[in-house]
Amino acid sequence: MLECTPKEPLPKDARTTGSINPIKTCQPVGALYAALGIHGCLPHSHGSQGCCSYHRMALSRHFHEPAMASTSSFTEGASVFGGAANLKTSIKNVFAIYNPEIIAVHTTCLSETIGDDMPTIIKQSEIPEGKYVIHANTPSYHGSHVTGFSNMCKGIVSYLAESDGNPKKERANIFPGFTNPGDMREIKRIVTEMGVPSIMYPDTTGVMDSPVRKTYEMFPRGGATIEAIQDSGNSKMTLSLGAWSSDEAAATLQSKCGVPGVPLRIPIGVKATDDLIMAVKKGFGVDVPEPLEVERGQVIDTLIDIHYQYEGKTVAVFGDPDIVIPLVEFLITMGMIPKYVLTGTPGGKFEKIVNGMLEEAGIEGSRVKAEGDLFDLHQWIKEESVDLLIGNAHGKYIARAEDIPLVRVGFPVFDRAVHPLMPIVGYRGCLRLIEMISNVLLDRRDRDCLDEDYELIL
Amino acid sequence: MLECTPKEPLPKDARTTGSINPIKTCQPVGALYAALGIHGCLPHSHGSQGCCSYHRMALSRHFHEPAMASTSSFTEGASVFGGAANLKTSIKNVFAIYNPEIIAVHTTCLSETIGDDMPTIIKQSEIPEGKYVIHANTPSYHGSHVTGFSNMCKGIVSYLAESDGNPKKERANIFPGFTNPGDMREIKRIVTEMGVPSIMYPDTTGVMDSPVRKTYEMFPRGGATIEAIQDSGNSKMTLSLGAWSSDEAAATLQSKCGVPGVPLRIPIGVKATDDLIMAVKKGFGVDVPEPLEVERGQVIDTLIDIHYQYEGKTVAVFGDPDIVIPLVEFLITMGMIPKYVLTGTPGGKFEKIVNGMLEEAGIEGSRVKAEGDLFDLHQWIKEESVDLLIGNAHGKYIARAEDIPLVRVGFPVFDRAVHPLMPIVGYRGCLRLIEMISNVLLDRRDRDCLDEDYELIL
Amino acid sequence: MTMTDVNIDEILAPMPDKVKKNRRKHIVKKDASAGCRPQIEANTRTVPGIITQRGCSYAGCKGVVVGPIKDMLTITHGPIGCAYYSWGTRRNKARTDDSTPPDQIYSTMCFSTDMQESDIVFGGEKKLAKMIDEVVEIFHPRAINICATCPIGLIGDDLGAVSKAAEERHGIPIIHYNCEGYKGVSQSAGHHIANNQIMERMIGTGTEKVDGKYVLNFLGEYNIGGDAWEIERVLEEIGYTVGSTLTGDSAYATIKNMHTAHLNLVQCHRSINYIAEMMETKYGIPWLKVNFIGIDATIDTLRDIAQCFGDKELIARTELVIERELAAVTPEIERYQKICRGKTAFIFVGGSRSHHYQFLLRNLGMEVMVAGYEFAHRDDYEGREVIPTIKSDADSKNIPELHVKPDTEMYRPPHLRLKMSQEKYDELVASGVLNEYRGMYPDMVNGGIMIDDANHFETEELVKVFKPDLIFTGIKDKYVTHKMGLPSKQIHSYDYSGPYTCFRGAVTFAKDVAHSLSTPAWKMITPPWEQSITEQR
Amino acid sequence: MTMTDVNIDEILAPMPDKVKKNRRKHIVKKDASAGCRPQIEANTRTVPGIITQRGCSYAGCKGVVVGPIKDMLTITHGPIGCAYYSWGTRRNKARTDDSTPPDQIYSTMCFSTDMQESDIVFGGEKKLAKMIDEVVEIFHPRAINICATCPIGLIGDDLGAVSKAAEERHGIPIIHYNCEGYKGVSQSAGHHIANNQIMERMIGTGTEKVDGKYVLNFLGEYNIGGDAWEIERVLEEIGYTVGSTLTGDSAYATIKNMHTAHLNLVQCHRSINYIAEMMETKYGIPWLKVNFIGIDATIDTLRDIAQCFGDKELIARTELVIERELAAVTPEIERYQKICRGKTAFIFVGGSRSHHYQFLLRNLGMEVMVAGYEFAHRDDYEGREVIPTIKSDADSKNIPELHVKPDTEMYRPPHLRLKMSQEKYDELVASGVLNEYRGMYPDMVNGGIMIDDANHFETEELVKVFKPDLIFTGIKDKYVTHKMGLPSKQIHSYDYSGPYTCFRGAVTFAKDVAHSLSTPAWKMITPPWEQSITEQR
Repeated sequence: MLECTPKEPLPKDARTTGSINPIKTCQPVGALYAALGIHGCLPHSHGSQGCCSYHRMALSRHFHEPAMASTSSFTEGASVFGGAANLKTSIKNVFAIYNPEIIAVHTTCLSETIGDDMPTIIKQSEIPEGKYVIHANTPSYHGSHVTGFSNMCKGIVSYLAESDGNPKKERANIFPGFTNPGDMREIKRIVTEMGVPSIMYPDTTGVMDSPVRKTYEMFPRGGATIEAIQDSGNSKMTLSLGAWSSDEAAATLQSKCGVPGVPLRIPIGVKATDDLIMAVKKGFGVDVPEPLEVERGQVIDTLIDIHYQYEGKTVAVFGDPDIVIPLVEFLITMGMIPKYVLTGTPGGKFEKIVNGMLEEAGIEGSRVKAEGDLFDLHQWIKEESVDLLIGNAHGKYIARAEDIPLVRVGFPVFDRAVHPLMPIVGYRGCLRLIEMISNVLLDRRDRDCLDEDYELIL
Repeated sequence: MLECTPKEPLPKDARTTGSINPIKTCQPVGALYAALGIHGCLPHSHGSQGCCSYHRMALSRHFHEPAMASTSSFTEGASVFGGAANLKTSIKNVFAIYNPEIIAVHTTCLSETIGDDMPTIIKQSEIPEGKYVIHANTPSYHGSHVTGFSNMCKGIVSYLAESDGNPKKERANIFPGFTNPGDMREIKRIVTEMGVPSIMYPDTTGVMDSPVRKTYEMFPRGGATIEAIQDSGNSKMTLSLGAWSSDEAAATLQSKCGVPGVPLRIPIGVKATDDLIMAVKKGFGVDVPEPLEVERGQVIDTLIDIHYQYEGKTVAVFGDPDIVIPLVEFLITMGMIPKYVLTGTPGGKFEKIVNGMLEEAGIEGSRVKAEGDLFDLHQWIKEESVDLLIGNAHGKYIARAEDIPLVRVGFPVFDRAVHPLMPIVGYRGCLRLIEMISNVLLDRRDRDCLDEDYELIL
Repeated sequence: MTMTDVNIDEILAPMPDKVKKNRRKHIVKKDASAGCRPQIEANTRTVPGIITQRGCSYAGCKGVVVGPIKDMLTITHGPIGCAYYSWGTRRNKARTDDSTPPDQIYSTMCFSTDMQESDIVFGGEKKLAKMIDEVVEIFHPRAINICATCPIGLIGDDLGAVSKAAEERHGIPIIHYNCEGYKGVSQSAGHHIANNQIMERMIGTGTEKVDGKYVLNFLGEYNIGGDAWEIERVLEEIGYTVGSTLTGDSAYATIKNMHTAHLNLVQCHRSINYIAEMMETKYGIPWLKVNFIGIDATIDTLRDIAQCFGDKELIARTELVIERELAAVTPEIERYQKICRGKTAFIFVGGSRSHHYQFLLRNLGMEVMVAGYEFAHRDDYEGREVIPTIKSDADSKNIPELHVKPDTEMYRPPHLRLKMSQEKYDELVASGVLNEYRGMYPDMVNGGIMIDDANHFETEELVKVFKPDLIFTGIKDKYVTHKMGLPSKQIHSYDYSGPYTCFRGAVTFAKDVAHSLSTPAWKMITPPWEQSITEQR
Repeated sequence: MTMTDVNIDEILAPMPDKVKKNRRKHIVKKDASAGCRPQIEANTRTVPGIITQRGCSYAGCKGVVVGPIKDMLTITHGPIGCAYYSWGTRRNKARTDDSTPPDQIYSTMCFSTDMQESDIVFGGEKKLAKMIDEVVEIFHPRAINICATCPIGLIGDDLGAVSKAAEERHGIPIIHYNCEGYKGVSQSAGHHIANNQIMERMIGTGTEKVDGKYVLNFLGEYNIGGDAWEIERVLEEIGYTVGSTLTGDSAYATIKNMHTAHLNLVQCHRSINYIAEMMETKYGIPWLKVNFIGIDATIDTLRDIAQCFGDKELIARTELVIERELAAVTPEIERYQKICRGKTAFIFVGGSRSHHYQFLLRNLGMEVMVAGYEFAHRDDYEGREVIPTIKSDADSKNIPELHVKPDTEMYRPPHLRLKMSQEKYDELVASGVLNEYRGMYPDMVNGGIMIDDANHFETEELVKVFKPDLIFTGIKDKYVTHKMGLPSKQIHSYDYSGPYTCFRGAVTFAKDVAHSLSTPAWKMITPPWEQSITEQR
């Protein structure tokens, strides 16, 4: 496996350009995913058919769910003369044939390169009464799927959120970041458990984790309703989870409707969950109910009871910045050593934040990289290996090549099922993470030990 | 590993007596666990110190929690002259030093063999005002840990439950069977979600999954209160989960207080969970709320989406009858083939029930055994292997010897943590089981395949 | 309503008129009583806004045809997404072998120039050149592919120039493909572009003759799930030597020498017929359309191949292998037939599968009611005889047509390649065995629907009409189908099973289909609280 | 309050008077200024109802001493529980070696007669006899152990008779232990019972002399977590040969020949001193109390052993090994000392560990404030000099005392075993090196508490008084300790880590303790919403 990879570390200047085995993909897939978090929405890809096809495939493989979307089906003509006609035709046909409540258009590198003016085209389109068309600019040559998600979130706010000028309602908006529906459900549960009403968007619960039902529904019952999104401008605050995926939308909502945004991390790990709960507590003057306190106590209890199963083990973590940052923090909480930490998404503050956490924890000798790729990681591992990999399914090649166990977290995970239904956020998510990590390490111990060291109790 | 085991199948009459690598242990540990499900209870072992020590160790290893209990500390003298004095002294000292609300005494093979008359001894003991002493007879030479659990449940009913003669309350009693606290929480949630108040006992939530708190509490906040147990005689019905572990207690409550018991399985798998929900629906005339319907639909959806990951695989399942029976049913639902099914607990109906399910599913060539042991299973596997083992941690020796993956379910699981917090019951439990099973099979596929068959998408 | 009563116009009725008019031409009903085969529109633009299954030219070129060449390092020139999505997602298996040592396989790797905004503005040529230099330095590949994505054509990067310069710097072939996603109307454009470069830059550049009495190339077989390996196993048992497949588990090192083979087998007609035809013209290698999907189809194909050489011993050996393989699988097949028999299916897929799998399904007692291709041309439906009548449009015109002529040195007449007389050869051609493909239509069930570029709306409507038992489709539609309460099997990826070819593959397929049909969850969709009393257990 | 101000009476105050009176005698404070060592009560009954850590005689016999003999098939005669709980739960590691091939190891197996009600009523002898016959037939063991559980003595099963008859049928040793759980007051009774049978039925029955210039037996070492292997590694590097351990990773096949050794090392004094003494009397093998827990302790022990032989080369080699091992571990130890230094601990455990680990903890800069044994006798606390003064009570009287005398054939005077003069040997004995153990008390910290059979109540109270940083204990108390907000390490099972012996083991221990003390979760128990403003991040 991966024998073509050089055995010896490369000279420093051997790689200056391009990406080998990336830890990011392009903006549109994130925008498409975000759009699926609106109830009755058909995402629309303004570009070649291939983009839409690739994105739908990626999402369906990860979620084991339909990922409906239409495309402007650019041909060479459209590419040369502009895609306005294609988009207008698309909008007309989509409403006529599929009858969504809303179409959420995102651009592609193709439509961006030719410079299609989205607001104008949309304005010129036939939109049935009571229906909506919104858009986000998501050129593939900028940012990553995470910023694409963020851009669509911002687009949703810009087009839909409104303030009626009345005093704000005792209600939280939740921008959940690029997370699985299982995570979104859990975040909503936590806020609900605290007695605070909330509007989450995008909200892919009930869409990308929808049940099979007696009859087929092209637009599943889940997702944030347009009415709720519109009303989010009247909420008291926005819990903005994930700087990369949510903060821009929150800032937009703040400046548009005066709803203050509280920048938080996606609540992975004890500290990030504590922060979410404290933000709700402070924002709404509510008490933390016993069930959440018990859940938290169970996590700490577990960490204390079984720390020896993982403490001191070295980990390589890679994935999206909003996932990796709190995850690294949690690994530090577990007493583990995040030795290599990478994201593919650009953004210098990633390195600053992660290095800051490592420094605070007194962990030395780790390597952190934004705009890194798995080829980088593999080279580092060849220099000095780790006990564990945590990241998306693409890590499985290194896992096999270097015989390191892989805990699958993040997007995409194409080779295991059920996981998008299972939260890694909140205190419950902590237990899941601890279980996954300790199990995989104990499995390895059981695998590698001699017969005489194979034990009934661990 | 296990090389001492004969390579060739034994002649049929080679083993007629005793147990080699058992799938059961003795009654007292079950009684002790059940007693921990009463708030403020100190279980008491009427026998040698070793019993109590062994049981506490077994429970602490499985749950990673304290398992408090006291002992009559028999010496040779007590064994010859009877343990009455030891028990009376114990009761006095326990109330004086540890101040529990209630002491739940269970007997052992020692005190049973000498014939200590428990009701009489308890009657003669000094019991402080407002405190309780109850007992169960749990001779180790009868039944198993499961019947011991059942006996204590029956003891709890006999001593505590009362009917006030008024019309029954719109409330369900839940006898959860010998399950983990994570399971008990989930069962309570399901019934609560349906809008039906309930009293669960024994209820080890908050006791055997208790959080660490700022200050130490010898008797944790969990468990069923004595008041609730007493009032259970006024409930409308009892959901009796698990024929082996709960039905006797339910029958006792029915005859003592006129609360009808509905015999159900522990809700492992879709059908058993459906049955629980239908029983609640019919018993209380309530509707099934959307969240439960969604959870169910997610399970069916998952089963449909990824059946190919496990369908047709053969499984050996062993453990307690109340766990194994619904688990086998769920494996059949998954399209898997339960090839070997064993319990160590006596009871002829086990074989009848399991064989009935296999026959209904058209599965031929399986072997089913009550009062079996892991040496039997190993012999069968040597004749014809299976793709998967499901059972407690003792299965790990066969797993290694025969290179078969093991999914840890049941009691005891000494070598992995967190699991007792994670339900395998209800629809959520189905997802967990599916995930565990499919992951372990895919891990095996990834492990065993050639490089060229190692795939990103599965 | 019987099948033959199905009214296509009614199905399309809710569509806007323009769309309806367009789509009506893509849907054809098999009418066995009609004397002629109806014309179907294919390889034309998808209506914008329609939820199509189609991909793009890049997917056809990089994803399907050139990506699988295992010893070539393929750089996708463009923003990150296209390389990312075509990384490890197509199950075109490849392994180390005599031609390719472990350190020369790049199948699990993804190379992208990861273009940024400034590259779009100022051009990406320098970045590409630099990346080529770096990967040569790091990986020492034998040859490199450069595949273009959408912006490349628009910003005017000259891939030819960059490649040529790099070739000169590094002394290895660097082959570029202008397969921008917007080219053509589907993946098909990409196939053609890839075919052209493989023909021009690879085939015939080698100097090693493949040893073997009967040397076959195997075109249009991508070794999904190991399909090619199972076919090779059978072919080699009979006595054939496979020179190279195109492009499943293939290597640049062997593709170079494909021109020395005796016969080209064509499995996927759509993606590879260009090369088959060009090799016939340029090298004189005849081609035979084959189908290893389905037991009877495999037997027919094996007999056809033997017939092409006409060697009696070969024919006898062929029958022996057929007999042995058949004996091994028949009981298993019969077991699964019990579950499958009488069931109906739809099949929507690219390539030739919607045609091929009809044979295998019939072996199981199943019938395909609706079949369609994502990116076929008319000849895939109607047979090659319609090729001369196909009008090229703006979209097809922009794909370059190669015009080859017999190679002065390497051309060897087809009958000599097959070691037979010119007469015998002419007879084989005339009888439609060689250099011919008759398309899907003749094999469709009467009353069945042939549909080109089927979309979500039509699928939903057709399901209502035909109530199939199973849909063979791709990942985009798999879970849609499940939500409709219908089993589906991915017939691009086989739901990560396979191989499905030849005899043993038929058993694997039968098992997978039987499991899909019978998995118990199908009976449990309706919760008991929504069932009428009689439905309840 | 300083440590020496701690008032034991106050701690016990809330207990009922009778209990208080009983328990007061089991608790002793170290007072360095006093001239004498105070007397402690030990090896007496636990007060009924007290939450004790103690187990039973069966646990001491089967669980601790005879269970680990890897090539003996051990049947537990009784209801299912006792066999079940002692199955795989003690980490006494064993591996195949020259003495024991893989098919003769029973370490991962559990054998129980699984007595049922009818067996209790009608007697279990037939069942036991039958099971012996069956396991002999199936497993062909070299020898069998039969361990009794509580009901056996009461129902009057005659294990001796059953074993003897079976021995005659099968021609292998079948050794029984009347170790019913109620015998004695703790595991200690079981140790004694096991010692007796091992002495009578195993040691001295072999005829093979162990080769080696310095042959040691290693008594009271159970190879928990591989402890014995690490010790053997060091001993063998110096030049010793280990004849057999008792009973970690031991085999019946080698125990038979233990009487041919030169010197017995005693690690766990409590569980094995009977055999040490008896072997001295019967065979003339002197014994040396050793301690391989702690770096300095290991060094002292290694020097003591070398001194016992007095060979200069051996002494030099000993120093060499010490130097090398020390150099390897010192930097690591220093690293963990930074975390551990100044911390205090409690230690409650069986065997000699509560004494031994004080040395290792001091190496880390930690001090033990409270130490206690589950099942010790007075000599374990106060030293062997008090043995003659210990009064036997009803509970100890029922454990048979073996009275051995010098073996007419196999006795060899100790000084000859050690190859030294009688004078030199007498000197070693007189100086307290050989055949002596001084107990835990001398090594306790001033003001520290020595507590016998500590119970839950006392632990809780002592924690309040001493506020230790860590408690070394067993699984029953581990999670209790955690709920008190204190780290704990299981010092029976090492939390599934180890070995902890000698030099390398000290590093492993240091790492484990440091992790336990510093794992970040300790600082996170109080949720932020319960913290005062200043506490919050």
